[in-house]
Amino acid sequence: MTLLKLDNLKVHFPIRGGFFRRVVDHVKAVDGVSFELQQGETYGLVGESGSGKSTTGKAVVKLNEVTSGQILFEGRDLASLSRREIKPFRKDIQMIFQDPYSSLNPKKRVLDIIAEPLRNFERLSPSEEKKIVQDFLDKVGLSPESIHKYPHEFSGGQRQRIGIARSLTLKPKLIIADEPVSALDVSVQAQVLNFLQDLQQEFNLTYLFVGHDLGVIRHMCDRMGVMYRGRLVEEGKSEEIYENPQHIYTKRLIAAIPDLEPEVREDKVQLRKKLTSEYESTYSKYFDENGRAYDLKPISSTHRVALQ
Amino acid sequence: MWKFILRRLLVMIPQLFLLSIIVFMMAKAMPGDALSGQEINPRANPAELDRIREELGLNDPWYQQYIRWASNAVQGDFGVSYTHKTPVMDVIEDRLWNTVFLALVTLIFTYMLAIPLGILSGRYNDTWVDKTVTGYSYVGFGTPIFIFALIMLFVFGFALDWFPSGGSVDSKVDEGTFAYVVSKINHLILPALSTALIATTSTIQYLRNEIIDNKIKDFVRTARSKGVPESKVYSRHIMRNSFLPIAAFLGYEITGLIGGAVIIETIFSYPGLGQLFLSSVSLRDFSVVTAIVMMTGFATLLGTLLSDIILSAVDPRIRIE
Amino acid sequence: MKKAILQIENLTTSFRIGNKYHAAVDDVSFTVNENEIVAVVGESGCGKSALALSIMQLHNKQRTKSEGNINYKGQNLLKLNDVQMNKVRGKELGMIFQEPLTALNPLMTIGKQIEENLDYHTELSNAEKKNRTIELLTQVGIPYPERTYKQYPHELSGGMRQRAMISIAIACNPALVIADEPTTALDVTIQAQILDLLKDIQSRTKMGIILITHDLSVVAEVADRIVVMYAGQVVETGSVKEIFNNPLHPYTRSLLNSIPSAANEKNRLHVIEGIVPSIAKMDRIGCRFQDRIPWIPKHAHEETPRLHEVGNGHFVRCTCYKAFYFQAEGDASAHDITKIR
Amino acid sequence: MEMKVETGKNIQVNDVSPSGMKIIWQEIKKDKLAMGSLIILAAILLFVYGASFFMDAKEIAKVDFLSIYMEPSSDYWLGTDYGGRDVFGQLIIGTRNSFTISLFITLFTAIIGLSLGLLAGYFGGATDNVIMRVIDFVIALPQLMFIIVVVTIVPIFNVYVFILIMTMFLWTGKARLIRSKALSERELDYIHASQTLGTPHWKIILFQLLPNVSSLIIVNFILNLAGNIGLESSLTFLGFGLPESTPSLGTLISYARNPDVLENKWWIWVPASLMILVLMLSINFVGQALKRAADARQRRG
Amino acid sequence: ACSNDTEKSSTKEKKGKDVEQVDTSKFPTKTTNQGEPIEGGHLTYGLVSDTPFEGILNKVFYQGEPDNQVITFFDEDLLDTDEDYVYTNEGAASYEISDDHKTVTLTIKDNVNWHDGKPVTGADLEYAYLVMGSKDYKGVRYDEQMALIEGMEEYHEGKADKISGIKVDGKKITFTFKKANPSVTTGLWTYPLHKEYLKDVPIADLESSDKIRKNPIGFGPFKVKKIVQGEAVEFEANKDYYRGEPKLDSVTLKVVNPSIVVKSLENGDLDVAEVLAEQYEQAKELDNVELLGKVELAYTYIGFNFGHYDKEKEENVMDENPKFGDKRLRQAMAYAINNEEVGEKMFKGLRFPANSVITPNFKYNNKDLKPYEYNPEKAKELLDEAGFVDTNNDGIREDADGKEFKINFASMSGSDVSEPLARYYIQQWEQVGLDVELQDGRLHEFNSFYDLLKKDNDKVDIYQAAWGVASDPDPSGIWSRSAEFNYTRWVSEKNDELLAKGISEEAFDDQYRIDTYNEWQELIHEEVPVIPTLFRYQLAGVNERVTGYDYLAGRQYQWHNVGVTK
Ligand SMILES: Nc1ncnc2c1ncn2[C@@H]1O[C@H](COP(=O)(O)OP(=O)(O)OP(=O)(O)O)[C@@H](O)[C@H]1O
Ligand SMILES: Nc1ncnc2c1ncn2[C@@H]1O[C@H](COP(=O)(O)OP(=O)(O)OP(=O)(O)O)[C@@H](O)[C@H]1O
Ligand SMILES: [Mg+2]
Ligand SMILES: [Mg+2]
Repeated sequence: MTLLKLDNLKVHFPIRGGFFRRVVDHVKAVDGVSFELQQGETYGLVGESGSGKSTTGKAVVKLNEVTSGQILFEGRDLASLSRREIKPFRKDIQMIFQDPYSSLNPKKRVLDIIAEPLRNFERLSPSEEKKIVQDFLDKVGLSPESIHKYPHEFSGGQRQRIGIARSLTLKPKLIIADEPVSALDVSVQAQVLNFLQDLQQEFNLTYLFVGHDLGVIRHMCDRMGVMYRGRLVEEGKSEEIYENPQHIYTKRLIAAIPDLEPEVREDKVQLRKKLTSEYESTYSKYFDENGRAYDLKPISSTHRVALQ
Repeated sequence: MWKFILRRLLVMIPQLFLLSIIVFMMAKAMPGDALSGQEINPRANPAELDRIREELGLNDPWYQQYIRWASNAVQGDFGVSYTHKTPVMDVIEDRLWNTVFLALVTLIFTYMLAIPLGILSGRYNDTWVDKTVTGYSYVGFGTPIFIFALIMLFVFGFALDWFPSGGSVDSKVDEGTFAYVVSKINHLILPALSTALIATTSTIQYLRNEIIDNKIKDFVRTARSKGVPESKVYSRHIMRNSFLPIAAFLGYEITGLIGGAVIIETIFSYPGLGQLFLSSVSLRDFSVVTAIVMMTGFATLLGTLLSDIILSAVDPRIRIE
Repeated sequence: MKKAILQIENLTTSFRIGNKYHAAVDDVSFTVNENEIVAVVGESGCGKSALALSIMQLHNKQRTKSEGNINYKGQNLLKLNDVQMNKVRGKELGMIFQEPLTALNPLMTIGKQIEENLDYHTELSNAEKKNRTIELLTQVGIPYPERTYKQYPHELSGGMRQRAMISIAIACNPALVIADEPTTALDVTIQAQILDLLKDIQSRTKMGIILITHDLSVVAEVADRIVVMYAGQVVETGSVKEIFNNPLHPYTRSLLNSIPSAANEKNRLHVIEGIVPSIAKMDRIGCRFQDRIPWIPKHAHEETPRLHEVGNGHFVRCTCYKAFYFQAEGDASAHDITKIR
Repeated sequence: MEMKVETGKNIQVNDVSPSGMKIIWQEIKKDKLAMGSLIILAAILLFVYGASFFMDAKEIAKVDFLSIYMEPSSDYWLGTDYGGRDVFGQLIIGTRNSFTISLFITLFTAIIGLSLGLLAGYFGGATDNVIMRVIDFVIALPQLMFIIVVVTIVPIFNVYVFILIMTMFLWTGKARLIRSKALSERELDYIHASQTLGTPHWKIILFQLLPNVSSLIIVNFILNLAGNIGLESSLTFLGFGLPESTPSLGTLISYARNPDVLENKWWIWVPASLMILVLMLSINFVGQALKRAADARQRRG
Repeated sequence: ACSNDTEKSSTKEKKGKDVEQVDTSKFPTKTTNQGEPIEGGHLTYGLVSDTPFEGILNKVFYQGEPDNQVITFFDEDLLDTDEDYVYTNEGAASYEISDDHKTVTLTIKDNVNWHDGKPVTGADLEYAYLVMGSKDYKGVRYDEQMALIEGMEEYHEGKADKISGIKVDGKKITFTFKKANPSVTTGLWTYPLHKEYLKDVPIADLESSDKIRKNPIGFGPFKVKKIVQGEAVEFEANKDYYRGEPKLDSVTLKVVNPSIVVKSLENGDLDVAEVLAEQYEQAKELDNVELLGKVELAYTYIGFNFGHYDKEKEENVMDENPKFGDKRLRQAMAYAINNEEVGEKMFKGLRFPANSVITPNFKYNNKDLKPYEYNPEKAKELLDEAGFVDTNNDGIREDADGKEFKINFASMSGSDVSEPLARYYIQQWEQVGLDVELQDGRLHEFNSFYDLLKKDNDKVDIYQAAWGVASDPDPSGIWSRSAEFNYTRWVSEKNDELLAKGISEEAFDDQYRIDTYNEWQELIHEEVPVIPTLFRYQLAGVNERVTGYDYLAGRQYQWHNVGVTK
């Protein structure tokens, strides 16, 4: 069942300039992205910095204005809804943020942080509220006494778990996770990733997982899309992308992942060298004259690539 | 760059327009007018005063007066000062230069004091040098400027008699000579120094904090890692970056001094804009009052612009296309 | 036997917090040889940067105390005064910082910042300096060196900035370059380029490199030897092959097991409980890692953990590694580990 | 007049954590100067407000020709002025008035600055533009001159009017400060999080943003409080201050305009000058300690 | 300052004589140094002002008093005055009045020449009238007396291009008046304009022209050598001066801030400068400075508000039931205040109780009148009599109808002591049981204050103000029924009658005029529409090296006599 479908989504930010600071151009942060998320799966978005991954994610939760295109959530187009109309959907779509430090209000106690969404949507007595919050804390592996603490009393991983607990309280169907572990140390990162997987099973969640660490994405995601300059250049099952990358950008991306086996390092250097020259020689195969990637074309039932 | 300046100048037009209306209405709202000073002169003829009022248009509704005034002002004609019986611009001109000189010299003194002290205090923070400088700047912060200026006047103007106690120049020297310039400067030193000694304290603290902030920046560490000697680390890296915000304040600072000259000019009987403003307010010489406020307002706007330009000149990160 | 460039012996660096000194680098020793990359790895806060800055003597002298011996060309760097040290810094030892944007002076052109290095260590004329700078920029793979020479840091992309940073560090052909997380702020693709570049330069100049990172895969990619640090101490050290094939210290093993990668795809990742203790609160007696592996019995730890040589230049701190098994593996793996031993 | 506190510089306040009060208190305890200042300040204020409660303002304002310019004595602890009025009494009431004025000006400017700054910073865009243009405009006004003209215009001139007039011109610095802080704060994810959680804007501003700019406000508030104490003295000096019937520290100090007083009758102006100095400094020291408490980097130890 | 405000008004101060009644021996009026002036002497004159002078260096145009002080060094009126401010024939011109008192003829002496060597002629004086009467003239010097000259009004209204009542014949000039008015002997305009020099400049532009501001030409003892705008003027001796060569070679006039006058006198920066009351005590102590004093042409008073000015009818109208209708109330208020003490203590003896509204420098001052002396008992008695008694025992008297009686007192800010003075009066009235409050709780700045009076603001019940008086003793300008400046709005038939008598043709007889004004002053004294409070001394500090300086009122044209001995 399709839970979320992005159809030719575009998010352009104006660049002002000229004499009267008129809009002279646009940053095409997201420029015609389409993909679907099935209920219960984890879909990964990778790409280099500035490729529009976060912007896509934020557009879904309406943190960004959508320039054009559709965001169909259970068949309703979120992009066309007003602020008021979107409110009921807020329950269903939640976001986990990258920075566990800035995403929790340092002046609020854990109770207030986690209960904030509850207070917006439900009328609960303080004791009910407290109980729910403690339940969720328990789920993410924090002690119930934590409700009276402040964020700075927790480590990065714990904070991230508080953020996750907050996003779970409304029992959302879809969670947008924007690089939820990239600010964390490896050891802590593992903890959070494990949790995300456990929770997915427990609540039957669907994740849109944004990240730049291909190892993490591969570990987490069933399917993934590779973004490059606001466009998807390749999409498919994780194995397909990793084992059989088709787009030159995807190839380079994968070749750049450092390998844990010291023995193969020479080969990888050679591979990268080879890809660089391949990139130069086959550029027009992948990008049109404006340097824009072509539209996706299916090469198998699950695998799509942006080729001429 | 030119586009930017031009745009900013354009933006000033509505601001100046609004300012002019406010200024004009406020001037008119002050009780009395330029002729009321004559109303205690038993020989003055009230009917005659009314005739003059009528003739000067003082009896018209304010908006008519405003339109008349504004349309002339646009062409640089701010009318005639009633008290001085001469075009306002003539009255203001001399005083303006005096005030500008005073402001410049004050600025020079301020920076002459602030820069070395700020650097010392920032570089050797938490040492006795820093504590002394900081102590000084706190005392400066808590001292009302006019009391300080009065004391300076009495000590250096009279008790020691090192400096003249009023005016802008010695009447005996002739314009254009070297002695004239010396005399002008001699008259400026005391008021400028008095202001500088007090006003400098905020700059000192500012500079000190900047230096302390910059000292621990990564690029300073990079410089050290290159083997740059400590003195050069300061002069080439820390100081340049610390002066940045100060340079940016220059524009504001000048206009602040011009606008705030009222007190110091009063104390040192220095014939500048501030003093002219005060006397024009009490004599209800509206044309002068409005002109001065408009000019100072304009100067402030220009100062802001200047600050932005300076900033973009010294800081490559803020490039104005 | 390779020629040793830098020998660090029993280096301890302490910071003053309040009125007490606390060691952030605790009795660290290792050697860097010519044409060798030594990687220092560990979690955030374990003292990697403190170590690097101690070598360069860039700590604030009022609040920091360094003891031990950093032997460079027969002199102990810790004993040098500022003037002598300035002759070494930049010329003999270069440093690359993590955040290239903040590590470059925003008000100076790239060219000037590189030239500054030459100013103090060479006798070159202005024109020669400029030539050398352009040459350096070309060397680090900057496409338009002439233009970049005149640009300011903010006008460059992250990767370009890091290249500029590298050219500053290698400007005087130093014998040793310390790179403190040179790629953490960069994308994977750029990271690969920078790492390739470092290796490339090394192959030409034969310099030694201390590469500081928290990313083990980066280490696997480039390093010759590894120094694993935990809470200020070296917990394990050895050649890359040794460590990756035969990790012994529970900390090293945990790190390797917590990396999501193709190898442990879809499996649950290993989680190291707790965090690195902050230096002021650190327990100075006993094994510092013991709190994070509570299931290992107390007696398995040494009272004053030492580095034990397990052969082949491979050292491990504390004896607890002998008893270590992953919790999920249960006792069975404990057996395994003994087998490895 | 140009007041020296408004450094314009953003006081970089990292998150003062919730146990902020505790940190502040610790910071003050650690800093002997701040602690001493706090004690002195409290003592002065308690004494001044307490004493002025019992003092007969009318009696102090009473002109007495038999005791003009008396030197300090046991009858008149700080002598008398040219109206034969007791300087000590005026000093007490003046300190009270000056402090009250400063407090209210600071309070009102803070309220205005806070509301506009938060609105501009949170919403950004057009709202920000409009508010910033207004601020630019007010800043461009030659303040001292405007104040002088306004003082001449107002038919009634007393403490309240004075406070309002000063507030009219002094709120801009705060608004800018708060705005820039709010502007950077709203880019932080906790604000985004609240938005995605369906929290309405006004709640976000009041309950998320406000607490996070509060430490900035408090520090700025204290420093402003110090700066505003001397505010009215220069106006009084120029003859546009409060009437003598409302003595302030400025009134006493500006008697020194008369060179005879300046030179020979120190008891009239020196105590008031010292009082300003002491008040400003002690408030300032406390403020500095707060600032350190608020800024983790500068915290002592 | 208060005193400055009144100085502004005194347009033409002429000679006066000592007033017997007042102990002016308190201060010498002349320098005591009898030494021989040295050759090539130089003197520095301090023009005391807290603002620069405007630099309109001509009596026809100037506005601020500082400019007037500059003018006296280089320019003069044609007629000199005696001690009673009456014209004499000793000045640059002599005058004659016809038998019908309607024609005045001035004859300018032969050796009176402008600084450029051109003779001063009747046409120059006529030109002054032509300028002041012109439509283009924006100054305030065109007064009622000028309007009495035949043909002047026609000229002023633009109906004639000459003034028919002024005839010029070389150095002679004749004025014909429509009506005889004794004021011509004290208040005739005799200040000429250098027609040759100025005629090319359109009248409208004269006041701003360089010929008036930068290179003024007069016929006084000194020539203007150089002007530092607003700050200082350098003068050099006019060797050709008609009264003889000045004893000084040069004079520097410079503006000094009131606050530093004494200091500047002390260290010899200034030779002559006015000393303000606030600094009297300090100035007294100076060894190198002699203090000269004179009684100023001004008085301070407390006025009652009786009514309003009717713009239509152009006359003052008293209200039906004025608050201060009962003169016993007014007298009581006069008795209740102790001006003696104010003068002694607050002004350190530089002010003294006023007996009348004509200043004691005039022979017209009624010497028989005594100031209302301080007598609170008497005041209470009068109040009781008038029915102002305290009916509810709160210490405050209610009015005759038993209603609450509150008095609003307006006073002007300016000098340091303004506020304590106002408070002092209030305290004293309180002592006799009157509830007086300072209006709006504060003093009013000069303009606001007169704005209140002019508009007959009902909030003002009584006010304290000062008048500077001119050399012409006629008080009509501020006392007559039609005078807009009659701020009390007090009118009475008797008053009208006496004022008219004072300027009738009979009044050319001096004794008649004295009697008339004595009677008028008695009326005022009895009716108390105002309480005259204080007369003032004006002080000058003069360095002991200065000789020949005379500070007395009428002696303003004396700079040629002044020299220095060191
Ligand atoms: N509010 C905004 N206004 C203008 N441009 C924006 C805005 N937000 C994002 N952009 C631009 O849009 C592009 C895509 O940004 P986005 O944050 O989506 O990238 P990303 O893929 O998430 O990168 P990263 O890995 O660094 O988070 C970038 O070029 C960015 O500069
Ligand atoms: N100047 C200093 N004063 C006091 N303590 C410090 C100072 N610098 C570092 N520390 C402390 O020393 C310990 C080691 O810090 P260091 O910066 O070396 O860690 P790191 O391993 O480089 O971490 P990261 O990966 O985050 O860079 C930390 O606990 C840190 O808090
Ligand atoms: Mg992103
Ligand atoms: Mg580090």
